[in-house]
Amino acid sequence: MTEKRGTRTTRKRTSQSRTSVARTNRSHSTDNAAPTAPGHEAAKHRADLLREMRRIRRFEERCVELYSAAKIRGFMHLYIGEEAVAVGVMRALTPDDAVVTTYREHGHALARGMSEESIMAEMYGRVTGCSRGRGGSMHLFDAGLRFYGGNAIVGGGLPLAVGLALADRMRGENRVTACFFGDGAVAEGEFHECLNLAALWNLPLLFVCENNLYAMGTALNRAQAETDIALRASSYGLASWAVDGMDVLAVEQAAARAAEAVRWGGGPHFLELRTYRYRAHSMYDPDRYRDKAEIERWKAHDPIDALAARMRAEGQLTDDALAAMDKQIADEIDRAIEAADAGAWEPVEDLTRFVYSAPPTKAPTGAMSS
Amino acid sequence: MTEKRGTRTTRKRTSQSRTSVARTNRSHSTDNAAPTAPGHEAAKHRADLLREMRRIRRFEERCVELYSAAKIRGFMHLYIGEEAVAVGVMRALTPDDAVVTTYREHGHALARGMSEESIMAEMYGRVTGCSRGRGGSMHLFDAGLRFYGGNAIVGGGLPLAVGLALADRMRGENRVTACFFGDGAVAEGEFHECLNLAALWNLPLLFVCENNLYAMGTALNRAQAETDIALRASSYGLASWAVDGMDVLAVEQAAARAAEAVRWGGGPHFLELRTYRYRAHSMYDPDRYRDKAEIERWKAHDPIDALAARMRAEGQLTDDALAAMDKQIADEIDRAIEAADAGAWEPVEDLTRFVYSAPPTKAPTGAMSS
Amino acid sequence: MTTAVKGEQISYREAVREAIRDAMRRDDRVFLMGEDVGRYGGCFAVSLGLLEEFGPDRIRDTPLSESAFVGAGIGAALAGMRPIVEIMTVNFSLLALDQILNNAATILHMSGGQFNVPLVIRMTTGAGRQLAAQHSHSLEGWYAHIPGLRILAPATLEDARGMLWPALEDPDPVLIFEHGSLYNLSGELDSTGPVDIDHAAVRRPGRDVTLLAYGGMLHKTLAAAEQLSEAGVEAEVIDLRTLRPLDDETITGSVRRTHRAVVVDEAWRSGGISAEVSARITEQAFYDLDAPVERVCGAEVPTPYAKHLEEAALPQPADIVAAACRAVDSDA
Amino acid sequence: MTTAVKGEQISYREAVREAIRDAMRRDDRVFLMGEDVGRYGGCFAVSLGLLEEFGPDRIRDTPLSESAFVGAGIGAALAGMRPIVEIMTVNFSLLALDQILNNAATILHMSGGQFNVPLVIRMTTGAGRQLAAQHSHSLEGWYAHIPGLRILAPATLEDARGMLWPALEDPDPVLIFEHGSLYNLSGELDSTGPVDIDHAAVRRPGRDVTLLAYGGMLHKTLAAAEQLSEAGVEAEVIDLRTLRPLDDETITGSVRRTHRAVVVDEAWRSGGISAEVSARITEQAFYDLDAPVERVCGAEVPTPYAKHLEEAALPQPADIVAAACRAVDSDA
Ligand SMILES: Cc1ncc(C[n+]2csc(CCOP(=O)(O)OP(=O)(O)O)c2C)c(N)n1
Ligand SMILES: Cc1ncc(C[n+]2csc(CCOP(=O)(O)OP(=O)(O)O)c2C)c(N)n1
Ligand SMILES: [Mg+2]
Ligand SMILES: [Mg+2]
Repeated sequence: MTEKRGTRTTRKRTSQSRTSVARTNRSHSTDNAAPTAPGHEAAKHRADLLREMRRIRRFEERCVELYSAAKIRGFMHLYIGEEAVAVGVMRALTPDDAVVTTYREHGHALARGMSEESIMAEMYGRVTGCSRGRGGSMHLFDAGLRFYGGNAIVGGGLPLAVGLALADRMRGENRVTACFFGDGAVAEGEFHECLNLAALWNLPLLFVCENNLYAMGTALNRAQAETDIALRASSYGLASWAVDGMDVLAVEQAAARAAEAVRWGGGPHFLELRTYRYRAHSMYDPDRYRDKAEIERWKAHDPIDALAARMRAEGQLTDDALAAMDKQIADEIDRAIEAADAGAWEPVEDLTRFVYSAPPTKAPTGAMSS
Repeated sequence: MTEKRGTRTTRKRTSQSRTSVARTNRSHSTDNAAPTAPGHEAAKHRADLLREMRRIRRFEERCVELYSAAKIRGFMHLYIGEEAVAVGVMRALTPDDAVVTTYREHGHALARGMSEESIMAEMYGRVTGCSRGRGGSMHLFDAGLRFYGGNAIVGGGLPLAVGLALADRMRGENRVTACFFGDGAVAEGEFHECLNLAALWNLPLLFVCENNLYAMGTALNRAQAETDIALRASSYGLASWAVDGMDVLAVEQAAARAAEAVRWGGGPHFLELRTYRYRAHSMYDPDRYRDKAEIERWKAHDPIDALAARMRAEGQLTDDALAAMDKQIADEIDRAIEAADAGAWEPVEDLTRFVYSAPPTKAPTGAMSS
Repeated sequence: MTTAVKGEQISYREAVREAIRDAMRRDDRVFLMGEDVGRYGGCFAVSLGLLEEFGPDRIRDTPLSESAFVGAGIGAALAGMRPIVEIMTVNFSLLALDQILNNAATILHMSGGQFNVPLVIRMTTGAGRQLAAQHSHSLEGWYAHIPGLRILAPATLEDARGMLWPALEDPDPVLIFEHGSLYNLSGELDSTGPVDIDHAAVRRPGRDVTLLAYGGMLHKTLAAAEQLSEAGVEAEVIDLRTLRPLDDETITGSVRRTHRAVVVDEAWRSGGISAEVSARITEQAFYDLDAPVERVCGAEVPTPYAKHLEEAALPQPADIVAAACRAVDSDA
Repeated sequence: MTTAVKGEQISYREAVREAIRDAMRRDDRVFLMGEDVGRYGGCFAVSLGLLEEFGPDRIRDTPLSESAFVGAGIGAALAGMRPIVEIMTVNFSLLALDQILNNAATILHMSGGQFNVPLVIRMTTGAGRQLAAQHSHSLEGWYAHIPGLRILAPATLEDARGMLWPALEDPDPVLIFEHGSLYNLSGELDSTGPVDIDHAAVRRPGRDVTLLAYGGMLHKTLAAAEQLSEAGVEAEVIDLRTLRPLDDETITGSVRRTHRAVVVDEAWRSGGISAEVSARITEQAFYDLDAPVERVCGAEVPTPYAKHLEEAALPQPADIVAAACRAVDSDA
């Protein structure tokens, strides 16, 4: 329960590390990215990563169709293009660790191990959904997986993550809380307050900033005077790196190192994952604020294609294996959709259930008509 | 009305500058601090600074007595020990510039040129007070001097200052907005949001952080993971220095340089003034959280004594001159107290005056009893 | 000078846009500031095209820093500008509430009348689009609690078009709440001129019961009034329009005639503005009432995502009809 | 286990401190976190001495970061701790309101019942000490609007001592509002045990009129009742105690007997919790009322510093007496 700050690592980013991770320097080798496992195991490991990313992508592609078919409603934010981040980071976590995230969290939920069924049913608004239909796309929760939800207030999840980590710190648990948020959140006051608190209290917290260069239609350089987010984060006195978020192996490696440091008393760590969303901000967004060519440039570095190409080059992936993988994914998703379609609705009488843990002793709404 | 960020100076603090201003290095010469004015004029200039600081100190010493006599009530926060900051910074401003400050603002108000009468009457709650008795010690305002008030929400003044500076920027006015706040405010989210906005929009804003090492009873190193505030500020992409806040000439020089840069398009500048409050946080504070020896150590570097000693050493101050100065100050304050005591009260019927600029077309409180 | 012509088909969204455009053309102290008002064209496309006309200085995109940019609006207003600050939705306005309450609403009085804050803040409010618990609040009642503010809730095209200018002319801070479900409302604009922002409006005259609503609820209430009419009950529908200061005369005047009142509010019932309206009616027209004032409000639950649950959580015309019938039947 | 003994003289401040101490000793998941709770001893000296007993981990000083440390309390509660978060005063709580509304109050429902938030937040509220406009708010009515929260307002020594433990046992977030003028209240403690946090309490029985108050206003209301008694009017005084959920039965039960009600609230009148209490009484006991429900509230003005103005802005016993007399006299 004591807080020794002496153990805190202080690997601040230097201008050296700043350029070494720049997107232009993509040839930088990440062969040592996977937990060192030679031959067959390394191949299997990569296949797992590939499968996870393809599953997330395919799941969301189906979500788009289902949104058009009005099966899914409300706000829906797609992760397409950013899959390497969720997949790479989640690999670094154990089941005991905690996750806090945003409204753009399908990928995180899937990569954390939530079932396609529970997520799809949630987006269908069914009682069989992970949040009994109350949350929808933006509010996926799973207590069993310590998945503390999608939060739809930008920056709103960070204080929760500080508190989860604080509880672990006070109890002496060697657990990590991973907190995902976007580049847009960096401008919010809560970002500042939380980075300081985490560093001041040396909390076991992994900040995961998904820098996809836009907050809705606002480009990072029109939101931040200093656009190097990892550098900014380091000014709070915590360890911070920028990582190529389009390279799942690089993400995995960085996350594994950071998570282990966090777990064993190294204090909070900050990862800036440089990535890109291919789709509009949400299904409501006409995407008028950026160049189509820019999107294409990023697609050329697609994390899924990149990994697949590398595996092929190294003889770790065949067309057949890929087809089989995709078939299996398609089947899983089909089953999830079927189950969602068949899912029951929460009875309307249960509307006010879960406003309080127990039925309140007196109905707070209890105006009787005379 | 255009915003060219190219003109922004980017003199960030280096570790070099960090130590050069450290309190231990007090022998550092500040002879060039006063606007270069040889001989007689330099002496007169210093005498003015001395007089201002003594006036502020004496004014507040009388306030303590008046508080004990229950003439002044509510929260009252003393500036004693920090006088060099207000006096030095205000010298850098012109009448057209704007000032935003906190609840600890007697010194700022006096140094800005508000009369002792209007301040004292305000603390007495009289209609003759600057805020007609509605504000008290924490809320001194003066439209004529563009003194936008003491704000009692920590961090709450910063956004106002951003807006005042934005208006000047949009109109192309070469005016400075000086915004005073304490080290405690650095932890608030608004600090972060405002520094970024100011830097992003290249606003003519002078941030003046009065680092007196405590926020109420919380020492800076128990509030901030990184205690070098000026360094933290520089991470937002604005020019930032730490200055010895106990040396009025150093403050004046730094403020003059920063203010001129701000005024002529150099973008926001940040000054951290390292200072100390001798008294408790407020009249309610039993001051249990710090060592009396620490207070004494700081008193040994008293800004008033230091300047006086220097002036004496250089033959610029005699005992007689000092006595005359003090006599004049005492008389002024006596007159202010007398006037406050004689001041009228706002009639109770005018309680709701100024809730709206004009009497609202319908009384918002207009419940009639039947 | 205005581009929208009387009689043309126009949407609520366009009406707000025209109001902004018009104000920006008339007064160069006016500017629009908020998240994604520029390049994106406004979260609800309200400001689409304005960046092209007025440039990035006056159609000013901000980072996600609600407290700072709302406070900056206050500061700019103090300096004599006429900012229109857009907070994307009321849900995020909590992050700026300290600035609104402790600065915008307070400085005039606290400074003894020296500094006024001619600021307009616009924001979207309300539920009904399956946006779930964190994006469906109706918190305008909280703002209506704050002395020093004026609170407007345009429910019609004319008000969407006409409230902004008088709000900008007001020397004190004005908050305008636009219900998210109204942006697609469209029809002919009766007038492009400024409207009165002091009074409630009778949107449908009637004699049997007074239904009081505002914003998004007005249209459900009018629908309920139609249904009631078919059942032989003639409801008078009052659009509150200005939530602070409330127009006691119009409200009480109507209830004095109908002797019954139903307050409709999408917000949670307990402590909502519906309570204030109800309390005032009782205070001012107790002896004229033939039945207790009814309230039809949102269920006291974080708004759920699922459509059937959300619908159950929000006041529906049937609920209004039922309440009106209770009021009428209770004729003892 | 408790250190305060029944019958001893104790102040409200000490009663709160003993409640914290007791809870900290009983349950090691409990900790206190907030600005200056440790080294300083608490802004109002409530937690004086606790740092020495429990150490800096469990009496945890925070930087000035209201949103972060309140949110951290929510997170720690989610993780199974039992945090007591102190927000120095209600005035600063606005900076954390987003966390309280959008997280603490919402996560249980939004997660379909998976995550509850066993958090207690304490804060000082109210005016009366010449602290001026930014330090004198009474905003507990806003919090009482939020489904998912329980809102308590201890006005007596027993409640100051006894409400904390049941609040900590509540699986959901509980906010406790301590009126700043009460800390020096002192007397004998009737009991050191936990108290009921579901019901209002009749603090003075009476038959002619029901006066409803809570927190700092209770004592002014009791004083008014004494004056009324001298004038031959026997007022029943109800201490609301729990502002959410309101105890309709006790409230309505009393009004059914007295036929008249006066709601007393320090907060601004429009949209205050007084409106909710008034509306509910009308809804539930309309036919029992002999007079309209009266409200005695704070003037709708940012609280001024000057003593005479502040006094004029706040409800005083004379105002309560006058309202009660109006209610009694209006016996038509
Ligand atoms: C406090 C707050 N302000 C505004 C919004 C509206 N909003 C939702 S997402 C978003 C952009 C966030 O961008 P970023 O953090 O980069 O995440 P991304 O969507 O790119 O993943 C905005 C402005 C919000 N949800 N919360
Ligand atoms: C938002 C907010 N939180 C808490 C307080 C209570 N408070 C008043 S002054 C203060 C300390 C501020 O310290 P600092 O900024 O260093 O200024 P100083 O008093 O040292 O001049 C605190 C905690 C407040 N006024 N506002
Ligand atoms: Mg982004
Ligand atoms: Mg300080």
